[in-house]
Amino acid sequence: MFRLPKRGLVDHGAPLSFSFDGRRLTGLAGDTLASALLANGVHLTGRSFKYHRPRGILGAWADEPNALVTVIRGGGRSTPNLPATQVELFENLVAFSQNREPSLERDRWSINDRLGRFLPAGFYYKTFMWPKSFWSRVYEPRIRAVAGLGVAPEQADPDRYEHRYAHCEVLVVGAGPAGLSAALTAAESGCRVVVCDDRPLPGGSLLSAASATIDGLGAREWADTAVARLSSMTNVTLLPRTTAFGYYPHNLLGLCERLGDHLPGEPAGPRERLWSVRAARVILATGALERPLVFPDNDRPGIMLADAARQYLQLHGVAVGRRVVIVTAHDAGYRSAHELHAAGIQVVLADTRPAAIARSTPFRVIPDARIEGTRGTLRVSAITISHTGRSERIDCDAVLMCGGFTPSIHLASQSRGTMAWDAEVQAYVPAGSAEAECSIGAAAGRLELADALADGCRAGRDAAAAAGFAARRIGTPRASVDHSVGQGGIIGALPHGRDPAKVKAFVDWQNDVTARDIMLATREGFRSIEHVKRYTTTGMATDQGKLSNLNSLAITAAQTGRPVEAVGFTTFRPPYTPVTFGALAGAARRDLFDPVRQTPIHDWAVAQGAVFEDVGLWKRARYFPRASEDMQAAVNRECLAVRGSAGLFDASTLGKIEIVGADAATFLNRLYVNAWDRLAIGRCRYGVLLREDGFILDDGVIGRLAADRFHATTTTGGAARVLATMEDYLQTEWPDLDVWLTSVTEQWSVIAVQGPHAREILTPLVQGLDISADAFPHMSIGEGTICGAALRLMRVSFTGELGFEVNVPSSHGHAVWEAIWRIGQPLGMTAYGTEAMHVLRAEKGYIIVGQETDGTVTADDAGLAWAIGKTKRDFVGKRSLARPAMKAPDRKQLVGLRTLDPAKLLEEGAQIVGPDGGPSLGHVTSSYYSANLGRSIALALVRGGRALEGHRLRVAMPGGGIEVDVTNPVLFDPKGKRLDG
Amino acid sequence: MLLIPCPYCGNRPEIEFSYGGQAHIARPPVPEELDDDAWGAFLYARDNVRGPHRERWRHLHGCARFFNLVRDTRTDRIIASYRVGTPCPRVEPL
Amino acid sequence: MQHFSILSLLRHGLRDHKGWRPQWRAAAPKPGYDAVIVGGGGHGLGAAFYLARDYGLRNVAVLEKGWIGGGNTGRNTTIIRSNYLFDKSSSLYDHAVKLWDGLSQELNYNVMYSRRGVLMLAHNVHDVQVFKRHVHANRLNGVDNEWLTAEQAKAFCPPLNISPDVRYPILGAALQRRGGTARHDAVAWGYARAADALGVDIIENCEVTGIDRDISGKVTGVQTSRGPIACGKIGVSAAGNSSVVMNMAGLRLPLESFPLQALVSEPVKPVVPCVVMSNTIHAYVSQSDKGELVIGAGTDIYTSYTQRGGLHIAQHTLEAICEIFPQFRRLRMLRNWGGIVDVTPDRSPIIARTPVPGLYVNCGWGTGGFKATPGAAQLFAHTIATDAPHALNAPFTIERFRDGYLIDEAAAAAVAH
Amino acid sequence: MTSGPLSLETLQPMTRHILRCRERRVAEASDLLGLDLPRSAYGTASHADRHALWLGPDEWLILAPEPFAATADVWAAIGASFVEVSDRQVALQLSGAGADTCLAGGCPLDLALPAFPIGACARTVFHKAEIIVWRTGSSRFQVEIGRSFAPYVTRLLSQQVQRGRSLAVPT
Ligand SMILES: Cc1cc2nc3c(=O)[nH]c(=O)nc-3n(C[C@H](O)[C@H](O)[C@H](O)COP(=O)(O)OP(=O)(O)OC[C@H]3O[C@@H](n4cnc5c(N)ncnc54)[C@H](O)[C@@H]3O)c2cc1C
Ligand SMILES: NC(=O)c1ccc[n+]([C@@H]2O[C@H](COP(=O)([O-])OP(=O)(O)OC[C@H]3O[C@@H](n4cnc5c(N)ncnc54)[C@H](O)[C@@H]3O)[C@@H](O)[C@H]2O)c1
Ligand SMILES: Cc1cc2nc3c(=O)[nH]c(=O)nc-3n(C[C@H](O)[C@H](O)[C@H](O)COP(=O)(O)O)c2cc1C
Ligand SMILES: [Zn+2]
Repeated sequence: MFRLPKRGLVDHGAPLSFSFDGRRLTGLAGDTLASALLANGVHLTGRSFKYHRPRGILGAWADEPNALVTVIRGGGRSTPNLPATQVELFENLVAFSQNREPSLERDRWSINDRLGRFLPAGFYYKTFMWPKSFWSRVYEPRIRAVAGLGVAPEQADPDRYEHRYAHCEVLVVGAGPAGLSAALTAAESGCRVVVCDDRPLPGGSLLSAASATIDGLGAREWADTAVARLSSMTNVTLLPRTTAFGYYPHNLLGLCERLGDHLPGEPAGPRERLWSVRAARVILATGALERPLVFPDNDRPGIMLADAARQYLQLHGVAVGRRVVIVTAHDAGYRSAHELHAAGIQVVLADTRPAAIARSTPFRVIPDARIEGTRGTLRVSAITISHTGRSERIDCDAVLMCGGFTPSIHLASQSRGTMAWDAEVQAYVPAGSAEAECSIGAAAGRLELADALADGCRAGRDAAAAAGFAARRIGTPRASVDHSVGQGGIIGALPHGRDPAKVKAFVDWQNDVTARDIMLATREGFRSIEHVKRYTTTGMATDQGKLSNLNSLAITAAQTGRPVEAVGFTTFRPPYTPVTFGALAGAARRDLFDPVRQTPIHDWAVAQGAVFEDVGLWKRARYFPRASEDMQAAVNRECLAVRGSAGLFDASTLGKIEIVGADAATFLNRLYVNAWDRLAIGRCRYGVLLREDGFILDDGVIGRLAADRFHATTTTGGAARVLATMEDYLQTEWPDLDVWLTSVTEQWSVIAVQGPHAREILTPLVQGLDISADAFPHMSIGEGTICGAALRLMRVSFTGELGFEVNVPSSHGHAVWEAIWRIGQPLGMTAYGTEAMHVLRAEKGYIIVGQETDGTVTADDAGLAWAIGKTKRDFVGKRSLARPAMKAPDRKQLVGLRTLDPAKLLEEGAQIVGPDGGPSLGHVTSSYYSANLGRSIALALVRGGRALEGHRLRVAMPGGGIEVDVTNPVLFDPKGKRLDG
Repeated sequence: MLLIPCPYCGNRPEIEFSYGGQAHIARPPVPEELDDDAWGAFLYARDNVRGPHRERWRHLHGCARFFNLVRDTRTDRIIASYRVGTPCPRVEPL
Repeated sequence: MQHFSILSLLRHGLRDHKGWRPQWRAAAPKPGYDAVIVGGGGHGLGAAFYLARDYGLRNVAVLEKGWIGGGNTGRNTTIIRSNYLFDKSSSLYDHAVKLWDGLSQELNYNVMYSRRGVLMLAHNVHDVQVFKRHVHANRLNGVDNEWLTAEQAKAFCPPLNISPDVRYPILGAALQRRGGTARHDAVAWGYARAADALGVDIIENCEVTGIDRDISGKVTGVQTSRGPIACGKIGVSAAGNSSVVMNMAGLRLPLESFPLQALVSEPVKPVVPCVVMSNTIHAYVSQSDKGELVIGAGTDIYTSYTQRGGLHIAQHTLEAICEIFPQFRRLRMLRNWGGIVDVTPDRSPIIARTPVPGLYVNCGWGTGGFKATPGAAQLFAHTIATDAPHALNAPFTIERFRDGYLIDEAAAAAVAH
Repeated sequence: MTSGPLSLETLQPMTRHILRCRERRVAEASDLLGLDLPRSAYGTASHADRHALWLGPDEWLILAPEPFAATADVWAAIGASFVEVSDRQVALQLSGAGADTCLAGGCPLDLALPAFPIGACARTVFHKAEIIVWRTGSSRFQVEIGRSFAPYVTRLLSQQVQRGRSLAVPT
């Protein structure tokens, strides 16, 4: 209908069928959804956010505020809020309009428009306060119900996203004439160049520059040649459909490349790719955005940007109307008028400037024009213009506006470069750099083609040179244009003869912010542009004020009697255009969200039906249910087996650090609370490590392998932290010490064999080490072999039973485990998991860092004062223990709790109060059913707890209290007789 | 993601590093000689300057060394990078 | 003060809203005040309001270096809750939550306190233990907080992905029903308007550059970008810039200022009914009344005053969001910004007198002080006016870092062994 | 130089040690190892099948097909620490056209040949895992990974490899 034959970059021989709101329509390959709709005469594409006013397509690309659609591709692939101007058409594209009920044409929320005078900016701050309870019950639910634009998808997105790091000497953002010439010049020097452009085809404004020539070639042809040259160079990465969305510190730019959305069907590869590009120099050639005009009723469908209309013509061969009125405050409006006219469209041009430059134009020009309003409900049908003292209504099917051009300084400003007000361009332009970057061409306010090309060559050369690459001299391409961009422009609201308090002249289309909203804000004392933004929400919509910011700025300036440059502008933030969450999240999902760390014995545990728990990044077997056992049953069985016979436990996740060097013992002395000098070779000791503030950081057993060699263990979660702490002290406090640390966590697989039969089971396997009771007493460490593998054996016990920890190189872990398993089975040995381990150690009153401690617990609180080397003058954290709070008598101390009813299980975390209630005295840190004791057991931290041993307290629970007696934390085998089997 | 000049490895991306807070706060050689005020200040008080900040970093996923940077906390611009044990280069007031 | 109500809105509407007057005066500094508050965030403006209303101190100025509410008050994810672990903290925060409840009416400004519930997700056994400990401790103190199973959590927040087939499955959640959100800007503006009506001068674009003291050390005034201002008392509520201001009086505080980022999605129809937080995988999300998902990210690792941070931080945050809500993967990030948060070693605030007579400080709220705004402001006003802390803020001194009486909420959520 | 199709393989087990010593002992340590320990970032040195990869100014990863003869005492004598970590990590070999691009999916280093020539190595990260990358050919890398992180890295890399292969234009 509105498609002009043989025009544009669309393929007139390749029709594509698509649907919009269920209507089947036809477009062409090379169309955007917007151009295809326009070709079908469709302007009405959306409803505004607040007033639900009918809205049409306003722009032609990233600045579109109105025409937001949801594209549905099936199978969870539903994407809301896409500007139709950026959706590339493909066969069978399905799109729906948004924010209307039931249809675009008849939207019941358009009632808001009629109530509009009572819903000015910020009205919600002034009302909905009475009666008080109505806010949460009535008002807010209703407000929320009408909020939002598109609908979030309900199914998980099946598409893939990926990430890539890239490095280059020169990154060029924007592939218009400025960007292409910069990239070409820089690339010829041999340096690495990345060029990205957010449009489907590189070329920028050249693609629609119908009448311009460069070096004798048509503009498009020149662009094609430039692109072909760039594509052929191995040092160039040319990325179309790639938006540079964020400028981050130290010249890191975030780019989002769209790989799948323009293609029909399921994407074969990732849908989008996120690039983190670190560039030595950045050239911003992002062009300029045309500014709309603020006049009464400037939001009807069919009212759009003049250059957008020109682009639809030149890129897509689409006439946005048959009879158009172009309202312009800038010479560029004439260019659009000429090109539209030449395509056979009837054009009237209304120039808002007083003395329109005398030109010989083949169309009517109305100088000194004032726009009084427009008509038309679902499509503009007429515009009223007053000029030379009379008012004239002109019927039309489209109104185009051009207020001048706003350089796209988004990225430059994000980089924290400074901006200066350019009175001629009537916009802010880059003035100073904070990073190694520069802006060129229209982005720098230099709007003429020749300037863009010259800027590009210079910037490309400079950037390459700065990166140490000598550029080959390339002559600046010579440009000629039929219509230069010219001058002019206006910002702010256009004057008109109507009561400004009554008209709706839109500044921010999507958020329904009008000039009078901004006036209201300034009237109410919101003078800062940041306040105006927040009070009116101007510039906060999905286009982030690409069209509105300068106009709202100018209105604010006018209202507050300040020059525009004194008002400043709101902060530019990433992203330049919205970026898909998935692209930012990348491949990280499910088991790639974080690494899943598994021990060498993991597969065995899986085969045995183990249930796992997450501990840090590790998967640890929690218990090994048999048949229909639940956790409690399995844990009971495992606990009984350990004490009755033997248990096998995978402790491979324990952190391990090999500490080597002549000063190793000195180092440990300074670090741990314990004394290490006299630890004999072949012996182990339980060590406690404090933070410098005196609280427990970690614990673990440390064995001495040689005078200068220790094998230290840490908790699973503490491994990295402890190693980092050790390195910190070594490197920065005591660099004189001769000590070296090596993480061996993953070198050694650790198999704990615990229980009365432990020695019997291990003896046949261990070689080169006498593990008899006398030769290898509790807290021994020794080396030998087992099943042909190197063995580091520790005789330690976290269960209170006779126990060994078999350390073997990880590649042997599974085999050695199986070997022990085979021998142990006939003796009743069982595999036990972390849950049984917790129960067994709790029976013994052994703490778990992170469970009994929480970063507020000292060694003394935890009952570990015995570990502190009494004669040591200093160790990390010691001085802090002398602070008043550490000596307070009411510190919480570790105790055992015994419920009066042995079957009653306390809840971990439950609060402990006095026998008659009152404030909290502490909490239950661990609580289990102990099969070995035949009753429940618990550990707790209780204020002054040790002195309360034998007293009765209560554990406060919702249904009343549970009475408990305070006991010693060691509940099982208090004399430790079982350690020796 | 900052680009951090490790004195051993050259420029490397921030994600390889861990941050260690203000630099040049040496652990007192004999802590017990400090009163609670001085000890408390050692533990917790920080300059937290807005401007050139001398700070500790560790090239955790690189050479694993601790080192110091002077970084302007108003801009994140890095002014100097130097090894532990070497004096802080003179930083001109900005 | 012009009264705000549906009627006044209608009345003014009929007159095309031409009759509205500034919500607060653009005051110019007077030579002197009884008390000066440094920092026009919610805490500072609120303190001025309570000083004027409850303590009769009306010759007060709030000095703001930029525009009021432009600090963290204007850039936070607005999560409000009081289910902190330690008695001292939960009573402090709960005091604030109680004040939130009537704040719109008290200020005659709709701050849109939305009691939609805060759901804190537990992803491993350790989380479950920690959250249950919170639930028990809170219940004992009369602070609502309840434990939900994963299924109950999903019933409360239907879009949650509770499938066990993810890296960190949801094992349950703690829910505080009184928790929720509020409209951040309105908090600043509402306090400003109410304080202004009581005579407080709100002075924007006025940066404090020095603190004057007499020979006894007592404060006598401030130097500002708009000239010197004399005053008998100074209350500093400068959030991320607290160290900078306190340095002017020669004080070094236990603070470090980190960039903290947040982001919003494009607006969508209501889909997340409550606030969802996951400390374990670092995701915080709620949906604003306009429809954007408001998402909190983590801090960058280094201190900075730049009010921005790295791309990788936003990436990690969205990884976590998409893990909990895989259906949001196709939504798009609209804007990503940063604030500067002043963090204490124990992650609890300081509201206290300082060693400098006449100088008071309210700082260290780090990543979580918006929720405390009314309570902190009121307690700060109390402390300034009476030169002594209220019982509720008495533990939140500077001296606790000397004596070791930390209120370590961070440690309380200790990472698993 | 031609590079074959993209491939990812797990390398055979080998002997690995972490050598740590002070600068002034490097010469003695080099003698013991029979190669000249690299002394600066990205450096590697090889002698026969034995390789030393610079990890830090006082830390090297020593790779060899067979176990070493020198005992702990020998190292102690020169004040060095020599700790076996053969099983601590595993190695992948990534080779073929586009190998660097595969790594660039998660590794933030500049892996272009001029910046990271053949023989260069660095400890760095790949997504959320620490790795050591060592360029053994113009499009061949050895990637050392902590044992329990290997499945994670392998899966991410093989995704890239698969995708890289499907893109490869037949020549
Ligand atoms: C991204 C982000 C998310 C957050 N999310 C939450 C959340 O969900 N829930 C929550 O409870 N908290 C949250 N917080 C924390 C919360 O925002 C702050 O704790 C709280 O807003 C602090 O309020 P304030 O009034 O003290 O500070 P601010 O609002 O920052 O006010 C301080 C003011 O002091 C001014 N100032 C500084 N120096 C000077 C000077 N020299 N002279 C004059 N004026 C000065 C500043 O310009 C600023 O306006 C978040 C913070 C951030 C940054
Ligand atoms: N709106 C207009 O059409 C307009 C206005 C003024 C000048 N001009 C003409 O434009 C030319 C100026 O050339 P130029 O090269 O400076 O600009 P350009 O408009 O030709 O090219 C800029 C390109 O950068 C892209 N871009 C912008 N931001 C981006 C981002 N963040 N990420 C990726 N791509 C991004 C744009 O889509 C565009 O393709 C002159 O010929 C001049 O006459 C055009
Ligand atoms: C709760 C909340 C909701 C927000 N919603 C939006 C929004 O819908 N659109 C928008 O552009 N910005 C939104 N913002 C971000 C602000 O535009 C702004 O980025 C933030 O207040 C920080 O200020 P600055 O970016 O000017 O430094 C929101 C901020 C907050 C705190
Ligand atoms: Zn380094």
